[in-house]
Amino acid sequence: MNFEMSDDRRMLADSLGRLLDDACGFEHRTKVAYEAPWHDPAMWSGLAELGLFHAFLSEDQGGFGGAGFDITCVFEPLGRALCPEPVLAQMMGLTLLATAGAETGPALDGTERLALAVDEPDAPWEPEAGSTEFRGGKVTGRKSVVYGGHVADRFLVAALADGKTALVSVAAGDASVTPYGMIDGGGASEVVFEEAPGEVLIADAGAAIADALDRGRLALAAEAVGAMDAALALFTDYLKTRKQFGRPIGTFQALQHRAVDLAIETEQARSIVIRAAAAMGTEAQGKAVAQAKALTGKIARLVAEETIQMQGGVAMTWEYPSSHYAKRLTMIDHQLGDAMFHTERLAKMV
Amino acid sequence: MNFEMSDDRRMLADSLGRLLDDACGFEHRTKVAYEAPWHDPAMWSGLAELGLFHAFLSEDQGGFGGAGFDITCVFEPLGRALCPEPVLAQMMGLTLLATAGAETGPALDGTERLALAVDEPDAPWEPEAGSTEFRGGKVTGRKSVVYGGHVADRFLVAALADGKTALVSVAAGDASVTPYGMIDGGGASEVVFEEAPGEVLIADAGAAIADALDRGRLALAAEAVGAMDAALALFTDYLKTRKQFGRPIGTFQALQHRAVDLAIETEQARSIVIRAAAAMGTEAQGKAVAQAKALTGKIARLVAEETIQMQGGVAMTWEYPSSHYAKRLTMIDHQLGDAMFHTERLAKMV
Amino acid sequence: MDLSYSPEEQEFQDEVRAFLSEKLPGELSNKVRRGQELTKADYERWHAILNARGWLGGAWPKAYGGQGWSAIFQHIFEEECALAHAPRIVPFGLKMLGPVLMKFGTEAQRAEYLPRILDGTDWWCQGYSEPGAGSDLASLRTRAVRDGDHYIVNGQKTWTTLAQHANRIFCLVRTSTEGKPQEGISFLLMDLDSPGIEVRPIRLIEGGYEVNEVFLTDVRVPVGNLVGEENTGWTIAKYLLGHERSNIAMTGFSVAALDGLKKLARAVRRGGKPLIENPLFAARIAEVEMDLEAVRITNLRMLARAEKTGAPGPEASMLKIKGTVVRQALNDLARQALGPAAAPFPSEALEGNLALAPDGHAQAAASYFNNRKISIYGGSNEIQRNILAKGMLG
Amino acid sequence: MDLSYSPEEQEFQDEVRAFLSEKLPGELSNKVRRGQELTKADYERWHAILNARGWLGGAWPKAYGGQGWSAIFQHIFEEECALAHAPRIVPFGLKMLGPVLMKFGTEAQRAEYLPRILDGTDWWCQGYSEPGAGSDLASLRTRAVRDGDHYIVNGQKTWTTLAQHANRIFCLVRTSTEGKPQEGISFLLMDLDSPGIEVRPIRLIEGGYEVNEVFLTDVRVPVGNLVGEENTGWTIAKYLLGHERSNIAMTGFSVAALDGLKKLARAVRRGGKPLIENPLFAARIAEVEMDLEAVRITNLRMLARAEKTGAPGPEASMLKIKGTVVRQALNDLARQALGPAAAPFPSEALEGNLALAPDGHAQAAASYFNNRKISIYGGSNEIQRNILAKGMLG
Repeated sequence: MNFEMSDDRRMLADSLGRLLDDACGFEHRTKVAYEAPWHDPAMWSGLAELGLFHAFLSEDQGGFGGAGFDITCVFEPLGRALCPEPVLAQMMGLTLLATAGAETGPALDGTERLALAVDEPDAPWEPEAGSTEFRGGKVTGRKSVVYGGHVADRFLVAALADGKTALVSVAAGDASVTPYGMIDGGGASEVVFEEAPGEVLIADAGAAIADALDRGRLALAAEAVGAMDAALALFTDYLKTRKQFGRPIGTFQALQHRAVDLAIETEQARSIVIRAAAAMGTEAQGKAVAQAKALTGKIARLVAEETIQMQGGVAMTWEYPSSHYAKRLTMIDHQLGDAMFHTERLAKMV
Repeated sequence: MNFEMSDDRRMLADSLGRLLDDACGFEHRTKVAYEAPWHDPAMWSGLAELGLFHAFLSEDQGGFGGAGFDITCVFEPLGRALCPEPVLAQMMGLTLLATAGAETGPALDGTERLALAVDEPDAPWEPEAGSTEFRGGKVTGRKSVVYGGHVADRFLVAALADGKTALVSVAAGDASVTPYGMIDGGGASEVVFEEAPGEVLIADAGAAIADALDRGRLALAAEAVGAMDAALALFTDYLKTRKQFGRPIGTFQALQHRAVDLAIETEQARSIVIRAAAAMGTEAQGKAVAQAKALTGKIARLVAEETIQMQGGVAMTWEYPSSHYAKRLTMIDHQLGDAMFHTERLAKMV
Repeated sequence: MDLSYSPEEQEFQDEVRAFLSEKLPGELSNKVRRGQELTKADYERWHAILNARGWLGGAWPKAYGGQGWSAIFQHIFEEECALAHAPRIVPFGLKMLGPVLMKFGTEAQRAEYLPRILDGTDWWCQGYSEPGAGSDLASLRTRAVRDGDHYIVNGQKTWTTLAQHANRIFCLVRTSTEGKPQEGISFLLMDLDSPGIEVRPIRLIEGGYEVNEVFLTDVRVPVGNLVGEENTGWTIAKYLLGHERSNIAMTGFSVAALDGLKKLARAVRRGGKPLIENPLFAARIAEVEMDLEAVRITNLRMLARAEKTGAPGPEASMLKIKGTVVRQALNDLARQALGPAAAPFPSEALEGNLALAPDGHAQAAASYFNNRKISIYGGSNEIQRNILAKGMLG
Repeated sequence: MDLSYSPEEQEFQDEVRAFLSEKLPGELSNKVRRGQELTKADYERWHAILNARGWLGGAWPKAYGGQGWSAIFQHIFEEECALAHAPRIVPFGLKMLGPVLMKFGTEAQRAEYLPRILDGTDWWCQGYSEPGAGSDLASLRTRAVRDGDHYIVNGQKTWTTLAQHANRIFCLVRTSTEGKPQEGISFLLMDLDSPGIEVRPIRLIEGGYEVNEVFLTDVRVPVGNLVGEENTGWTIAKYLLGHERSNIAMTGFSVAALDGLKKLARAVRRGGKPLIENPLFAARIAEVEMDLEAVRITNLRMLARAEKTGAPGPEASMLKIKGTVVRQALNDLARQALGPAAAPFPSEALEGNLALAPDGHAQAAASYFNNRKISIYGGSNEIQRNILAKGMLG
C-alpha cells in the first residue's frame, strides 16, 4: 500500500502547476475563459510542450503514461487553476485514436485538436441513444454541447452504422460548427453534420467509447478535487481573516462545523478518485468510475453552495475567484453524466 | 382564513390532555407500553368516557366530529403523551363500520375494540396486493403487524372476494392471534385466519379502505407533530440547563443552529398536517395526506436523531423520556407507509 | 380552522387576476419567466401601470395614496403577481422608505417624498451594508459630521441594489462613536447627484449587474434630510426590518417555478423518456413540492397571526430560511434537468434550431447562481438562525 | 500509488481468513450477525480462542506476549474479524489499559496486569465519564485524597461499558483542584470488589444493558495502583485517545452490514417486487455504498500515513465522523427495509412460521437505536468537529 505519487508523476504535476501559475493566473484565466475564442493558443502550446498529452497514452501507444493516476495527476492541477483549455477533449480523443490504432502524433504534440462528439440534445450522456447516422461514407446528425468543439480540428463522432455505434472521424471543416462560451468558462459548440464525409475509425465502438467516457469521468472527478482544494483554501483563508461582530468569522462554531464538513467531504472525494484511478483497466472500472463521478459531483455542489453561503456577498461577485470555483464545481456535474445519472447506474448494480 | 381550533375541539383536546397527564404519566406509560398486555383497561375506559371515539364520526354517523381537524385535535395530544392505547385502530375501524352502515355503538363507547387487518408480510401498506381470501363465508390468510390486534374483539379484514377487495368482519375468537409488544411501546399481533367465519361488510371496499388508511395516515402525522413538540420541549430545556465547558450547551452556536432547524422543521410538519386535515373529503385528500405522511415521517426521524445526538448519552437511556419520543418518532414512519413509499406515490402524481 | 380566503379576499383575488391578465404586458412577463434582466424602463412601465390602478402602494394608508391593504390582501396581490410573472415591485421606495417616512419622517418629508415614490419621479436605493459591515450591520463606519446646516458624509456603501437606476439613496451613517455601536447611527436621505457620490457597478457571479458600490466623499447633505432624531437610525433600521415581512417566503415565485420545473421535466428527455418519468428526479420534485406546500401554509399562519396581533412572530425568520431554501432547491432542479444544455452562456446566443433549452429555461444555470444571494441578503440565514436561537434558547 | 496490500500483508490476510473459518464458532458469529447481545461467556470464549493463537494482543509488542503487528496488520485482522461476524474484542484491557501500562506503568504494574489481560483473568472497564462530565471530560469531580498508603476515592462514574462483567476498573480521578482542571487529574486502577464500589446497570434506549453507573464511596485504593505520576492523568488520557485509532471508521462492520442490507433488500418484497428493485431504495444503497468505499480508502490512507509518520493525523477525527455516519445510515436502511416488520419487540419472540424478518434482521430497529451511540461516545462527532476546526481554522 502506497499513497504517494510516483516521482515521474509528481514532476509532471509540479511542472504543470508552475506553468499554470504563470499562464493561467486569475485575471488572465477569466479573460480567456469568458471571451471568444475561449481559448489561449499560448497556454495550449505551453501544455503541449510540457508533454502533457503524452501522459494520456501508454508507452505502447506512443506516450509515457496512460494509467488512471496519469490522468488524475494532470487534472487535479488543471482544476486548481480552473484552466479553461479543452484538455479533456484532447485526452478522450487521444484515447480513442490510440484504441483505433490511428495516427496520434499531431494530437500528442498538440498541433491537432480533437473533440469527442457524443451527446445529442435528446440523449445526453448516452452515446447509444443518439440518432446521428453514418451511411455511404457520410455523417448526418446533430451533436450538442461538444466540449472543445469551439477549437477542434477534428471531431470523433459516435454514429449509428449497420446497427452498431461506430466511431467516425470528421474534419471540422466538413461540419457546421456554432461555437460558444460556457457559464463556468471555456468553450464548446453545437455541431451539425449534413452528409459530412467521414472515416470510420472503429466499426463497433461501443466499448471503446464507454472506456473513453470512463477516462473522461475520472478526469472530471480529479479536476473537481483540485478545484475543491483551491476553493477550500480561499474559503478557510477568508474565515480566518474576515471579521464580523469583532472577531474572525472562523471563530463562530456553527461555521466551523460546516467548514469541517466540507473538509471531510473533500477528503471523501479525494479517496473515491484514488479508488477509481486504481480501478482503471480492471473489472471494477465501471462501478468505481461511476462512484467517483457521482460522489464528487455531489460533494462539488456542496462545496460550491456552502463556500458561497458562508463567505457571503463577496463570494457572489465576479471579481472574487471563489465565485468562479463555485461555477466550475457546480457545472462539472453537467458533464459526462451527473450525480443522479451515475447513482441510477449504480443502483442497478447493487 | 383562521388557524384557531374551534371551541369544541379545543375543549376536547384540553380534556384529553388533562386525562393523559393523569392516566398516562411517564412511568405508568412506560410500564403499560412495554409489558403484556400492552394495554391499560382503565386508560382505555377513560378515553372512551371522554367521548373520544365519537370525535371520529360525523353527527350523521352517530358521532360529533368526523372532520380532518377532529382527528388531528385528538392525535396531537396522544402523541405528546406517547399514549400506547390502540386509538388509531379504533378510529380506522369506526370509519369503516360507519361507511359500511354497520352497528357502531359498542365501538363508539369503547366496549368493542376494533383492529384493521390489512398488511401482509410480503405486501405491507398495499391492501390490494394481499393474498388473504374470502370464499364460502370463510376467511383464509395471514395478516401481519396488526396494530391493536393484541386486544381487539373484532378484526376488519381486507380479503379478496370475487376478484375484488372486500372488507370482512371476523370475531377475534375465530382467528389465531399472536400478540406482542412493539419497540416503541404498545402492542400489535400476527393474525392467522384458517377458514374463519366472516361477514362481508363492504363487498367492493377498495375506496373505503383507502379512505380509512388516509384518515389513519393523517392521525399518525398529527401524532408525530404532538410527539415532536414534546420531544423539542424536553430538548430545549436540556440545552438551557445542561452545562459543559462551564456554560449551558445551548449557548454553543453549532447546536443552536441545529436546534433552530428542528424547530423550523417541526413548524413545517405542523403546517403540512393542517393542510392535509383541511383537504380531507376533497379532491386534494390523497395527495395532501401523502405529503403529510411523507414529510412528517422525514422530519420525525430528523427530530429523533438530532435530539439524541445533541443531548448525548442521557438521551440513549431508557430512564429519560427523550429516548421514548425518539423511538416513537422513528417507528411512526413504519406505519401505513413510510416516507419513501408516499414520496414514490407523489412522484407519480407530479 | 379554515384555510380558505374570506369572500372579500376571494373577490380581491379575482380582481387581481383579471387585472393582471388584462394589463400585464406579455413582453414583461416573458422576460420575467425567462429570467432575463429587466431594464429600468421595464420596471418604470410596470410601476406606472400599477400606479394608474392605485395598487403600486396598495399597502400604504389611503391618506398617502394607498389602499390600506391588510397583510392578507398584500399577500394575495404579491402571490398573484408572482404567479403571473409580473416584474417585482422595486421595494426601496415603496416598502422601505415609504413606511419609514410615515412613521419617523416629518410632515414636510412625507409631503415631499411620498408622492414622488408613487409617480415614479424618484427611484430610491438603500445604503445599508458596507465592505466591513455585512451581517454585522451595526459596525458600519460611514461618517456624517455636522457642519452648520449640513452633514459632511464620507464612507462607502456596498451591495446597493439597482443603484444604477436610482436618483436617491437612504443611508445609515455614523453620527457618533460614543456608546454602543448601535447608538451612534442616523438615517439620512441623499440625492445621488450630489457632488462626491460615485456609483460603481459590481459584476455578479452569473455575469449580471444588479448591485453597486457607492462611494461617498465629502458629500454635503442638508440636515433637513435627517429622518427621525440624530443617533436613532438603528431604531428605524430595526423597524424597517421587522416591517418588511411580506413576501418573505417568496411562495408565489416558488409556486410559479415549480410549475415551470414540471413543464421542463416533461419537455426534456433522458434515457429515451421524459425526465419526469425518471423515478429519482420525480421524487426530488415531489420532495420540494411538499416542502413548498408546508411553507405556503406556514406563511398563511403567519399572516393570520399578524392580522390578529400586528406582529409576525418568529415565523418570519423561519419563513426567510425555509422559503429561500425551497426556492433554491427549485433553481437547482431546473439547472439539473437541463443536463449539458445548462452550461452554454449566455444561452440566448443559441436560438432557433440550435436552441438548447425549452422556452423559458435558457437562464436556468444563471438563475441558480444568481439566487444563491437570497439566503445571504436581508439578514443571512445564519443571522436568522441566531435570532431564532435567542428566542428558543434565551 | 498502490492500493493493494504487500505480499506479506496478503499472506497474513489469508491466514486470518483461514483461522476465522476454522476457529470462529458458528454460535458466536450467528449471534453477532443477528445483533443479539453476547454473554460474558461468549466474549471470554472468543478471547481464549484468539489468545491460544497469540492474536488476542496481536498489536502488543512481542515482549509482552503480542505479535508486534503493524497498523496495517491490525487493520487487516480487525476488518476480517468484522466481515466474519466475530465478536468484537473487548477493548478496555487490550487496547486501552495495556498500551497505557506499557508506556506509563511501572515494571511491577506491567508484570502484574498485562498477563492477566491476555489470559482472561482480568476484565477491565473504563471509569472516565461522569454525570456532569461527558464531552467536557476535564471537568470530572471524582476525588481521590491521599491517606497514607492509600487514596480515598469518592464520586461517580457513568457510561461504564460492560462493567457488569468486569472485576477491575481504571479511572480518571481528581487529585488536585489547583491550576487548570486538566492539571489535577490522576490515573488510578481499582479492584471492583473493593468495599464502597457499587455498579448499577443503565438500561439503554433499545432495552439492553451494556453500560453502567459506578458509585465510589470512600473506596480505599493502594497508592501502588497509581499509573504515572500524580496529576498527570490527563496526559495519559490523551495518549490513550490518540493511540486508540484502529478500527475507528468501523469499515469492516459497515462492509458486512452493507452485504447484509443487500441480502435483506433482495428478500423483502414491496409492491410485488423485491425491494432492491425499487429505484429509490436502490439509489439509497448505492449512495451509502459510495460513501463507504470512500471511507475505506481514507482509512487506508490514514494507515499508510501512520505507518510512515507514526501519527494518524486529522484523518482520525474525520474517520470517526464519517465512519459512524455511514454505519448509522446502513442501520437506518436496514430498519426501513423491514417496513412494519421492524416494529415488534423483541422480535425473536416471533419464530418459525410467524417470523417477520429474514434471518439476521430481527434486531434491525434495536440495532439502529443502539448504534445512535457510536456518534456520541469516545468523543462525540461534535467534539471531533471542534478538534478539526482548531486544526483548520486555528
